[in-house]
Amino acid sequence: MRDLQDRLGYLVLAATALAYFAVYTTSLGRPPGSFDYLAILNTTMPLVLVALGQSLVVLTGGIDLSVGGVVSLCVAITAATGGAPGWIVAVVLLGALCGLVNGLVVAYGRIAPILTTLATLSVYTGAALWVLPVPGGSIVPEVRAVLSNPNVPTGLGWLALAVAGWWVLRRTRFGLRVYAVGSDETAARAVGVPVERVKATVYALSGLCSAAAAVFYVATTTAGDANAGAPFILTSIASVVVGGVAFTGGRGSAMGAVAGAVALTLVIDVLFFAGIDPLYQSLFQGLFLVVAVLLGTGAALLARRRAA
Amino acid sequence: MTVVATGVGRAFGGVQALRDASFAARPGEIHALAGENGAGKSTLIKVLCGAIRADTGTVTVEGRIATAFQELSLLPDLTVAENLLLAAPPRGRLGLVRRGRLADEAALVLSRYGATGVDPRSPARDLAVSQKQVVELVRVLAMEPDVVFLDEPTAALAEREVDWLAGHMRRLRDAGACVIFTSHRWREIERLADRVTVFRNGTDVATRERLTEEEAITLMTGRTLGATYPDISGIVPGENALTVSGLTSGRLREVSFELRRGEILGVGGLAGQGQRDLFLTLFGAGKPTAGGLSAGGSRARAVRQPRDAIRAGIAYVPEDRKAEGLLLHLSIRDNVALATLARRSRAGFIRQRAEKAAVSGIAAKLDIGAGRSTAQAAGTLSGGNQQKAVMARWLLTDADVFLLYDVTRGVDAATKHDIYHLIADLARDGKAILFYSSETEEIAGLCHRVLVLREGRIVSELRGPVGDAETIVAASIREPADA
Amino acid sequence: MNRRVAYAVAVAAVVLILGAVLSPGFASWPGLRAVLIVASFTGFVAAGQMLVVLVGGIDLSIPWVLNAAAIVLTTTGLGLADRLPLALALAVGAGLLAGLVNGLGVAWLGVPAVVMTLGMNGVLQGLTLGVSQGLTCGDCGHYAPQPLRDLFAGTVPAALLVWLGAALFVTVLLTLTTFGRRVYATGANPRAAYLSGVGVKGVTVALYTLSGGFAALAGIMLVGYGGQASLGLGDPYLFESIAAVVVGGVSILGGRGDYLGVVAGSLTLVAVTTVLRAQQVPEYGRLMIYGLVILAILFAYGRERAHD
Amino acid sequence: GTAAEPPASAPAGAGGKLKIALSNSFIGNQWRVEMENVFKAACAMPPYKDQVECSVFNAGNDVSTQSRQISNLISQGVDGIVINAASTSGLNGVVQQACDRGITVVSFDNTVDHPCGITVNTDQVKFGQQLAQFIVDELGGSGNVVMVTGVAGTGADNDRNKGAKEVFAANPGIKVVAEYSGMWDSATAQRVTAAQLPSLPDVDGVWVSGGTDGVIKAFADAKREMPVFGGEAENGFRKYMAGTLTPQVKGMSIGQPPYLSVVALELARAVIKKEREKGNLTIPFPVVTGSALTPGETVFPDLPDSFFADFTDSGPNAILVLCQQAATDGTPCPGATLSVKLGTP
Ligand SMILES: Nc1ncnc2c1ncn2[C@@H]1O[C@H](COP(=O)(O)OP(=O)(O)OP(=O)(O)O)[C@@H](O)[C@H]1O
Ligand SMILES: Nc1ncnc2c1ncn2[C@@H]1O[C@H](COP(=O)(O)OP(=O)(O)OP(=O)(O)O)[C@@H](O)[C@H]1O
Ligand SMILES: [Mg+2]
Ligand SMILES: [Mg+2]
Repeated sequence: MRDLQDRLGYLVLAATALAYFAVYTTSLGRPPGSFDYLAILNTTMPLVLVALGQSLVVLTGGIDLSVGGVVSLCVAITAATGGAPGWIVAVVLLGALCGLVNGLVVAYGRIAPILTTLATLSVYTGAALWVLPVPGGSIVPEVRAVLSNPNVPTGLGWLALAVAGWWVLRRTRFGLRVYAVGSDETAARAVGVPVERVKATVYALSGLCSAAAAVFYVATTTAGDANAGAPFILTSIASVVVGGVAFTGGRGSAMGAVAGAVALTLVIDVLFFAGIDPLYQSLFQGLFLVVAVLLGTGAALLARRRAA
Repeated sequence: MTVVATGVGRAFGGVQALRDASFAARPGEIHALAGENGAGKSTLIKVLCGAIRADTGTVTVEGRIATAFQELSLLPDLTVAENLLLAAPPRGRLGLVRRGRLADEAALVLSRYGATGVDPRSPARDLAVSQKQVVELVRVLAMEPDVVFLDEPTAALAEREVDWLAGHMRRLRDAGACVIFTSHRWREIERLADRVTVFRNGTDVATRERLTEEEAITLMTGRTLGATYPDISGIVPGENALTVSGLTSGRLREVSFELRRGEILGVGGLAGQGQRDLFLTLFGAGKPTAGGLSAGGSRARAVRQPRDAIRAGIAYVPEDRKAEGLLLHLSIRDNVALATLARRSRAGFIRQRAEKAAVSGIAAKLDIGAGRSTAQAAGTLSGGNQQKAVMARWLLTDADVFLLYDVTRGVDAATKHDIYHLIADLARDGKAILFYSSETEEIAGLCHRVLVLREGRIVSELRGPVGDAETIVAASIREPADA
Repeated sequence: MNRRVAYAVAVAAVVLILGAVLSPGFASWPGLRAVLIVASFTGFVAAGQMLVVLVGGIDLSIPWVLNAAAIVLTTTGLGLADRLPLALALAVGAGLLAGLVNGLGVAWLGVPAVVMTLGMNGVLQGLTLGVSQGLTCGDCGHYAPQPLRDLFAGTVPAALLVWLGAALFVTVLLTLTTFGRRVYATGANPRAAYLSGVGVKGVTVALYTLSGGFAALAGIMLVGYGGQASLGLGDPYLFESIAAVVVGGVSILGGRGDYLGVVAGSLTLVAVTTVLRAQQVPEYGRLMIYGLVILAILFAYGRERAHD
Repeated sequence: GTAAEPPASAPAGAGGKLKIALSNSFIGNQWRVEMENVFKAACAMPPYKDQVECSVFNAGNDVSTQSRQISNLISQGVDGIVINAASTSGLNGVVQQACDRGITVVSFDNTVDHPCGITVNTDQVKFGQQLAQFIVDELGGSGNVVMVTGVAGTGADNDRNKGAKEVFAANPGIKVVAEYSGMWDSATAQRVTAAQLPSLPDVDGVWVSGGTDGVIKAFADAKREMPVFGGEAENGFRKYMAGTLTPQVKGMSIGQPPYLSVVALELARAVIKKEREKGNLTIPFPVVTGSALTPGETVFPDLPDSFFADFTDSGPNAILVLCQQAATDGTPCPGATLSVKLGTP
């Protein structure tokens, strides 16, 4: 029963992928080709990374609204500096640092995550505007070729790296502790889990993921924009939810969130090829979100009833 | 000396939990901490094991420490295996946790400590309370500590599991460890402890090798209590208050019985035989798949949720006061008045004065929080007083039927005594009472009649004052004649 | 009055005094009047947000509930005073209905509040844009009926009395009624509340419904203020309502807080922004300082209890 | 309004019709709605009706969504894509891919800065300058001025502010006493202005990047003397200028015209048909000054204040002329053939 909830992300992804395939083929008379897959891969990467970081935070029972600000700031810096490798390293470190600040405030300042990150969202967004008042900037072509090459699926390698990162993380003591903290913080503390350290780390990782997402973003779009991060706040949360990660913490998997992120991207395509009136488009996206989660809980409920 | 505390003081907000408390325990002994609810036992343990800091005084503890806290510290979303091996999971190459091995390894640990019947793959939240306690204890035992603190380890355990734990405690002691535990069951202290330290109001009042129950209670409370169980033989059950027929729900199978006014009906049996389902279903908090109930006379109506049950004159006092009873950071008054809000309101507005009066009255009657203001948060009360606050809520409802589910768990001797008499008074007033306790002895001592449950069915009914726990236990394990 | 609320009121006072010192005119009645009016809009949405936060929920559908109500008002009121009652009823009704659906989804279907209300926001956006054809209709051109616009006239505008009324309503509801008691009980421990006969689901549904109603009220007041509806009306109020609630000392975990604090929180936020703008702080600086001020306030009294 | 129906499965160029899609970044304000409406209306009018098969998509202000949609348009094999971008820079990657596949990309308003695409826009720096110069002239070179800016971090906001500041800086008598963002939204501009006003000294001129009617309302509510306004083309602003709304204000209204989408459509069509060389286009903005406004042409008494009154050009040199229902309903103007004068490149 719980398995089903855990696999919600994969189920939703499978369903949307099927729908995508169907509407694409009916609409264009041929199945999607390598161009489509590559484009999906490259445009989804940033959201996949942000959702990955977001899911880590949500697994500990927190939430990170500041991803929007961190992405904006890191996009701004990457684009403003042209994204030379040295700068990329600096940007990723800065992202982790921004996240760490969140984590320290949440863990040691004992301020609720949603509030902390709401405040830092504003701070980081301001900083992004300061760095890059006008959209623009550039990225070193070599970096682009390595990160999100429009002709070669280099993104796959990075995606695999992200998946592997999660796989390893899940198998470290830290991974266990993430779930422990999300499951019951007081109890975790009682059995010796260094709750504060785990939290601080998780937010730092979220910041790091957001920074990586920012680098990919710039690599894909070849320029930056100080408001680039804003949409990631709600879409990363939506990915996490569709991915079956429980907001109460302790349940779900980052891979579910990754699947959720891809599913959310595919929904755009489904709506595109289904020819939805643009004015009504958000209606369908809203419905998709609710229905996906509803199906998940409904299926879990059914399974539980059958098991009982 | 392995464990020494001298002159320890610790306050929570305005509450002085420990004041100038001293304590010492040596290797190779089982040392019990006794005292009323709120005497400071748990606080002392937390100070000793380093979970909280003392405000004043010094603490020395030598050796590896392991603690089972009073509030269970299992992680509900983790599996039993993950819970057990959180600190030292099996590792493979690169030092990564071998997730495939977790369950096997945990099974090994569980069987090494003789804890059977727990699936290591099951998430902790799906376990019955007693199973949770067992897992928690295995986690502590498996650390093979030099100093082990067990804060009310038996509160959720049935007799059999208590024996199991006793065995391990003795083994640890014999191996030279220092075992410190607390309990409100004098029998256990008597049976297990080499020495007892009694606490009162945050201070140690005595440390003895030999102590009778009466002496202990006098030390703990500063007064002497009368007979443990009130005499209920004079109470004559009257008309039917609750009729249950063919009730099937969760683990429960076709349970039928009648409960009369003035009757205290016990529910016995081993732990986890569906007692919890019975109580929850009768209160409308569980969905029956077959059968039903009718509550006395004109007030009878369909019970689909607790609200209906309350209207039909049924009250349910739960065992787990933190999860099911109290709203910890709301005031004592809000907590006590919660089930009877509508009664003291006009057009949806609360009649504040009436409410204050009613709550103060019942709080004084039950001696909740020793005269503390009812405006204080319920979370500041000690365990026993919290339980009394929950009782008070239901006494205000004037219900006809009281479902009392393990209401004395983790409650001190004096409070227990008060609660027993409260129950008898209720029966005398013509209330019908369904009573379950994880201490079978209480059922034996307090009830007119006992239903013994096994695998969700009533397997026997014991009439008349049963007197001793053994009869009930025997009925619980004996194969039914027709099986 | 609880401690957090006292702090919230104190902070509001400090910011207002600071504003008066930094920029003359701020302390005058016209200055205060303007700040109060602007804060009242935040106050209305935050009232609803607070109610759902009290039971541990959150309402992300506020922006488009607000927009929808505003648009319903102008398109049915047609600028005519005698149609105003009908228009008001329809606008408030629309808000209540949206809130009701949110509540039913959260309480009865078990959809996480974040998902349900985020989805609702999308659904309402689609419906409003689709049905009103993006406010380009001739009927949308009508001004708010005169009585509604008169709310903002005079030295002591009636709009502030409406806010006072709303504040009294919420405060009385929460502190003096059985319903209020049930709200706090549900927020503090839903399981225990349920077992004490509280209709937890009913309470939850009622609160989301009220939140929808308050968002609609904010929409109505904004229409009265600006004279007309527009599509971006609700955008600023999502994060603003959450910020006001937390600066107002309401525990994001539910069960604690009251409306007086939220009033203070709304005033604080508006005063901070106004002061920063008056000091000609550039946009990036304004964002950063705004975030830091919220963070500072949280550090002062928004911290959770120590867990030692 | 179901102009978004994509062609069922017609291969590119079938039936001789060009496939041109409008990719709009979001539809959360009136300007965008009008811009889409006039695009749809134009597509339903000759000559486009017979030559072009149009479709419209919205991206909810999210660059990745818009990027996905453009990728899908590429897959669909459209001939031209007309873009109002969610981010000036965010679509460079996908635009490059479209160019690589021989698709003509024309961006307008919030343009894409990739060199392979064509842009159609007004001169935003000049927008700022012209409004500022008007204010300076009206004030005789001295006075207190307030600047209400747009959404920070966007190119248009930056350009407009730059233009304005150049002019103000060149006139030492002008003092900019306040500068704050109105987010290009009337309601926000009104609220923010109302809160600022009490602490502002006498204001002689107000320069507004967007949300002008809101700013005027705030001045009116505060019973302040009406300064000179230089602002956008909101219908409400023009009502105040025309004296339909009181108090009458003196001002200059310059609009970013919603018909940029139609100009972009024409440009795309012409380039695909090889009637025109590839090349960026800057069109003049429709300017309205003084009180001589023509109802039904430069001001619309029965349309919302937030409506953009410059959905059609006017005067003898008008680039194009559209009727009101084209902007309100997206329906074609009865009996008219649309002629868009792009001028010589
Ligand atoms: N975290 C806390 N906050 C406030 N008061 C507390 C806290 N912990 C304990 N107390 C108070 O300190 C006193 C001692 O509590 P403690 O838990 O040590 O008692 P105890 O002897 O373990 O009681 P019990 O037998 O009920 O477990 C009680 O009055 C209790 O209410
Ligand atoms: N404190 C609790 N919180 C949540 N669920 C519980 C709790 N206690 C028991 N349950 C669940 O309720 C169901 C019924 O429990 P069970 O039949 O074991 O009750 P019981 O016989 O009273 O057991 P116990 O004596 O251990 O309390 C089981 O599925 C169990 O997991
Ligand atoms: Mg204790
Ligand atoms: Mg049991």
